[in-house]
Amino acid sequence: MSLTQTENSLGLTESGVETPGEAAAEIKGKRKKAGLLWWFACAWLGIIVLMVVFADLLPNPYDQPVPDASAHESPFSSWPEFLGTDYLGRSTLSRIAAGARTSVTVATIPVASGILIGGLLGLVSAYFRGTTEAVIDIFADALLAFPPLLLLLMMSSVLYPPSVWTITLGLAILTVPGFYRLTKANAIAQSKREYVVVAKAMGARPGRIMFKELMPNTVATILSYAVIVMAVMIVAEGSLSFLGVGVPDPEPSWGGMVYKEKDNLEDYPGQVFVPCAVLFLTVFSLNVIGDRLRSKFDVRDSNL
Amino acid sequence: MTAETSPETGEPTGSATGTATAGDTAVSDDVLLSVNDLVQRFRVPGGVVNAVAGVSVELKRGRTLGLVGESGCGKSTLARAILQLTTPTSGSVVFDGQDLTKLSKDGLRTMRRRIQMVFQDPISALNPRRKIKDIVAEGLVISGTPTAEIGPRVADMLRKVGLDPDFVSERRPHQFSGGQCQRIAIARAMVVNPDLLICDEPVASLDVSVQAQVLDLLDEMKGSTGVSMIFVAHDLAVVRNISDEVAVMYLGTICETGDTAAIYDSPAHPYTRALLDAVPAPDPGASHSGPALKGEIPSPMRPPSGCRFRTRCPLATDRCAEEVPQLREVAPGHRVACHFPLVGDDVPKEAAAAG
Amino acid sequence: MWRLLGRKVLHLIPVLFLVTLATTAMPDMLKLGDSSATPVAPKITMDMKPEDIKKLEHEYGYDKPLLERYGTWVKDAVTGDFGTSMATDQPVIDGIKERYPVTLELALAALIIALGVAVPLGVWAAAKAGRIPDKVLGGVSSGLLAVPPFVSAILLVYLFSVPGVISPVFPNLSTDLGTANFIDGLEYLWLPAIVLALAEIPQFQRLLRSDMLGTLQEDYILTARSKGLSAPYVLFRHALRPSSFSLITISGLTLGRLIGGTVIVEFYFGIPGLGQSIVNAINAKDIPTVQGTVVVIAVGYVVLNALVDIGYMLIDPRVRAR
Amino acid sequence: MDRNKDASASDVPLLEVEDLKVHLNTPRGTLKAVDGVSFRIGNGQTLGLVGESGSGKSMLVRSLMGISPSIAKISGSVKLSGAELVGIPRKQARAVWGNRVAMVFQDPMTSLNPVVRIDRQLTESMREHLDMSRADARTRAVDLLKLVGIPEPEKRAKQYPHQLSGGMRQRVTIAMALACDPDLLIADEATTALDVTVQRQILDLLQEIQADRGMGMILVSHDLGVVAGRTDEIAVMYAGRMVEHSPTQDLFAHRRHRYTEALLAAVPRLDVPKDQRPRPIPGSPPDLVTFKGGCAFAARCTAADDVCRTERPVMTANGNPRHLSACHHPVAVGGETEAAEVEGAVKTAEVEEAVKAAEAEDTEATDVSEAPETSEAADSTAEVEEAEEAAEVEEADAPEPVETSETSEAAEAGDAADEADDEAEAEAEDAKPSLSKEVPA
Repeated sequence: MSLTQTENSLGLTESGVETPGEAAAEIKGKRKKAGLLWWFACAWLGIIVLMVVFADLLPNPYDQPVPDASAHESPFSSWPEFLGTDYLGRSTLSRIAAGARTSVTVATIPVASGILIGGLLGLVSAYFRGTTEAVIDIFADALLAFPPLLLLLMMSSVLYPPSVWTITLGLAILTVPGFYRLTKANAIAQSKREYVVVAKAMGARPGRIMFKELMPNTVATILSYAVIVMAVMIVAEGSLSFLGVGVPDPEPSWGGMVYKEKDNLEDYPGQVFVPCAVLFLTVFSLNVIGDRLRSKFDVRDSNL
Repeated sequence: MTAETSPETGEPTGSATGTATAGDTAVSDDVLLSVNDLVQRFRVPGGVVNAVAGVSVELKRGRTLGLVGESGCGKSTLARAILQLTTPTSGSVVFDGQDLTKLSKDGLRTMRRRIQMVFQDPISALNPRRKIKDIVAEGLVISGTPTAEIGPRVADMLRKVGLDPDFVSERRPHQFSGGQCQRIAIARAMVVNPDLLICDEPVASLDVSVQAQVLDLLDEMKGSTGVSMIFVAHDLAVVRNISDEVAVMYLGTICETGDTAAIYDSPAHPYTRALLDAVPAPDPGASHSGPALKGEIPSPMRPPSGCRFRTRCPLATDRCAEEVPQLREVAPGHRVACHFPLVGDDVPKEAAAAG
Repeated sequence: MWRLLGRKVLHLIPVLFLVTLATTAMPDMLKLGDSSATPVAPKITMDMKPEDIKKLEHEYGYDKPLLERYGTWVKDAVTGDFGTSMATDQPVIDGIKERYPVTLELALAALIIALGVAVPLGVWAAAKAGRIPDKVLGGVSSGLLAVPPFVSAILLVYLFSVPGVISPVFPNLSTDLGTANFIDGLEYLWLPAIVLALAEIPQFQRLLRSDMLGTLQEDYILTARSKGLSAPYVLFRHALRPSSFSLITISGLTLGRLIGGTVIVEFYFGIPGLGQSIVNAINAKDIPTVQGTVVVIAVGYVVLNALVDIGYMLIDPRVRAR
Repeated sequence: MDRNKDASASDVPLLEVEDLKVHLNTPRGTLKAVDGVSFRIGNGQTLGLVGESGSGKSMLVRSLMGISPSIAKISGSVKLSGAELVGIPRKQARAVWGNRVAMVFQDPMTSLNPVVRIDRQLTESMREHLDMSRADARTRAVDLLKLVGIPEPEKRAKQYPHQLSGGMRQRVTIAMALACDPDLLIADEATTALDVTVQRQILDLLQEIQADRGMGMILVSHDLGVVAGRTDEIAVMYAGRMVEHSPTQDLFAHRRHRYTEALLAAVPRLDVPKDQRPRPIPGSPPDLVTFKGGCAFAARCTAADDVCRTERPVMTANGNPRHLSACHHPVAVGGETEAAEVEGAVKTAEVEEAVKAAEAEDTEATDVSEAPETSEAADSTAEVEEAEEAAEVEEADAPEPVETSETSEAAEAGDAADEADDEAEAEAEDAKPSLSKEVPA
């Protein structure tokens, strides 16, 4: 999954087509039992959470016990460096765990702010339509006019010096138009339904309609997409760091680890593939969970 | 464009007759709603739709008006325009002495409490994620009713529409059948004690057996609360029992209006006649009494010149193409917009022969 | 339909304005983060005093207010002048002209591969929905979806034992985009193109599958089946076309995104395309190059989006009629 | 066109359905959508199939056309001119569908492929079944359009469905069904989605064509009025079973089953005095998954007793051998019409009382116990409908979530519908059928 997929996985392409989830694989009422994959995904995310919480118990990820060039150590040769050490002799396990913190930061903060800002603007835009909508649309479209990675690159060139926080800020800006369009599309679909017309006809104020009528039916969809966007955010940070313009070196980041070791692929493939595998498993787990949530909510809706 | 403007230029004369009758009753207090020369136009890609092209109707307190016509005749648009859900292009909607089209936003909001609406599709009319008690309470909450009062009133109203409040309150709409949902929608509308209830095809999507349940319930409500009603339907048979008066709409204009007996027993407009004939009777012996109406309702973007019905009318003559027929009285309270009404002075046979 | 088209075009203008304005404002944003930062960083030498830097900024016109600079920029950009690179002192437009064809070819090749694989798989999965082929395809596509391009690039390079980083001497693709050049280029681009395609295949496949499933629920499919037509006939003649509109739209958009999204593979495989030049420019703090390249890509993307919309109107008779 | 249609002209009925069952495997259990239905249709005869939504009538006719959902298990026997259709290989069955049996669907707005020109939709079954050349098929298509009363058939043939009004589209679907000169035409609620005036045109057209060609026809409707004057026989279905089956005249004159009686009383009609109001049937149909024994209508029936609740009535002739009904307490056979009317009047009052009582119960006491049942019944109704709608995506695959399509619609609206403001859109819906094309005078 590339960062450039953001739009698709949000279902926010021009024609507003949603990328299907596993949703399609389930018939109404005949819900799939939570399968092995689902439990696996939950378990893996549990491990990530554990890493985030207990990262401090592992060796210091900044320590360079053997400060020379031949510092590499293969996996499984010692404890607690059982994932080996990198070119500076730093414990890979520690760096993976500390990198998990980075990943969780860049996954949650932008998504939360995207939901908040984008969702609110979406509701406003869907309720008022007209000029309000047109103006917000122009800003959203302008942001979406940049291929996402390009926008991030552009921002990372001006948000200086690069750090976890500048990247988080960049990603946050990136998520807003996505959530905006999703919320808007969802709310507009509802505002044509008669219960919204009824509320208007009863003299309900805009705030009441937006938050009591439109929002409850949008939240579930938004949240299930949010899980998938988190995966996209993690990949985005990884990609930036892989390009060497993301989280700068002493700070641990999965993508950065791959970037630093990619030239040693022949000799120390483990140092490249371990962070790759961790990234893959995390993204995969989030996708599995997101797809399932999405299909669940979709099914609920279609039963109405 | 000439086709569009000619009925409109002709309209003021039509409303003149309208105001003449309105003039008599405006003095008396019992007129609840009077719609005067209402025009509702929409811009759509490719032109302008005259969905409602100059309609005047009047509703007395405690009475029920049936509004009937084929789909696309503008009856639903008229209902929504009365509620100010769309902004009428011109004309006025006077409700209890106040012109709704001239009210401020806040004034309108207060006024809306007194007019409630019931829609065709009960399932889409109820928010799927809210509990029944919250749905029914909505109008009370909006109008600022004290919280302590809301619960009992909601329960009371649910009981009145034939649902057990203990059972339904905590549930959500998808757990109920269409007929039950429509009862909930009626409860929501009636809980605020409105003066006017607008029902937009409330039974069209229900099974016959359930239709009668809902019709009975509405009738009961009318009896117990004295609410006035506008009942929109495409089927003349449905409104017959519930309406005191009926207005038949065709292509954005009213072609016939009168009390129910007059409309059903002696329809004056050929369109009303055709609508009556088209209702299939559950009786193998009954044959249709007239020829089937040809064609379908024309585009409201390009209505025919003169009488809008002339393209499908078996009695149409050259005069119908040139002159817009005005609503005129053929019997006390029975008005029709036709050059050759089926009752009254003109003899339709001649016209038929001429055509 | 023409009204719709008019609105699209009208909508384009403010969007393009914001996009270009935002890129022009890059030097100003630079100062927001760190007031000592300067857009002329590549030109600064150790012995420069703050006054010298100010002078340099004045020379490049960075001391003027934003709107004035924007005016100048637009005037120049219209004539194809995107300024000169701080790092190489070459006109920015020359670099873009040289690199655009490479990126375009890479993106096109990736799109063709992705569609070629995804369309049959999507139809197959929809036809066999719920059965084993569908489940297997679903599993594979979920897995693929979780592999970022930089991971798949590394993996493929490792698996095929291709030397760590390929830095071939590229044929000059910029002279013209003839077929001969396209095929020459493929010799170097097939692996990167596959990497890019891998990321798109699962999305295309899932999209087509679900659209097909949606279409298969339609009444007109029942009608077609009630005519006693064969299953493949119904699938391809009745279901595929109405199901493919969103896929067509998305592939158009994907092309636009790929042009801006080839950064990673260009960087990793050392392909002299636009993406690589942006990364280099960022590392060299060469603002004019970043600015010019980003604008070209973004404008291209916006215009392509509009074209896709128009295309959509042309292929769907329902939209065409409006 | 050299199929030997006369072979069946003798004693063999056109369609003979024996103990047909359509059972759906739902997660809650087996849903008996159609549970043992038998009937016959003679050549050139019209059968009216009447019932509420969820009664299984649509499922029944769809199983005849091979378009029941794949979770459906069909058993029993369906013979077309003596040839068995149930259980034969799909390839053989396809030669029948669309060829010897054809169907007109309910909603002309959705039953035509929006992106395929009308002529191709018309010609494809001729090319498939009759092996006609493209040119011949096209000529015939234009003839068919003319036959069903479409003006300018040449021009219309080249258009897309959305360029036609609702009534015109339904005419096109009729033309499509007639393409291969079928022996049996099934009209599944073919006029429900249309305006009354247009409904009458379409019904007249169907009747005319049926008489002209001597086809057999099944007219499926929920409206007794629609089938009253246009059928030879009527079959009333309730909860997956046939409850009454009789020659049309006889059914209306001497209805036996309490459900038929109630259904007839519920129809709002113009041919009776105004004070004779339609009477509702209290409650709702049973849940077809959990329903066990007894008469399915017992819970809503005013004449029900313990026998009705425990013993399932079977179809029996009572007086007239061609008039079958399945009721333990049939409506008394009124000898003369006058007597029947008097009795009817008395009965009316009685039933009204009973209904009121039942309603009162409904509102007060029983609702606690009854409501869960009804809501489940609603569920099962929804299931049936859903299943009816489900196309055969093999292995019961997912109906596209409603929300998806709506979201995309909305998003499309967000883009495309910038064109018209909100209100205009809402209105456009009202005016859509007529917007497409002016109707010739």
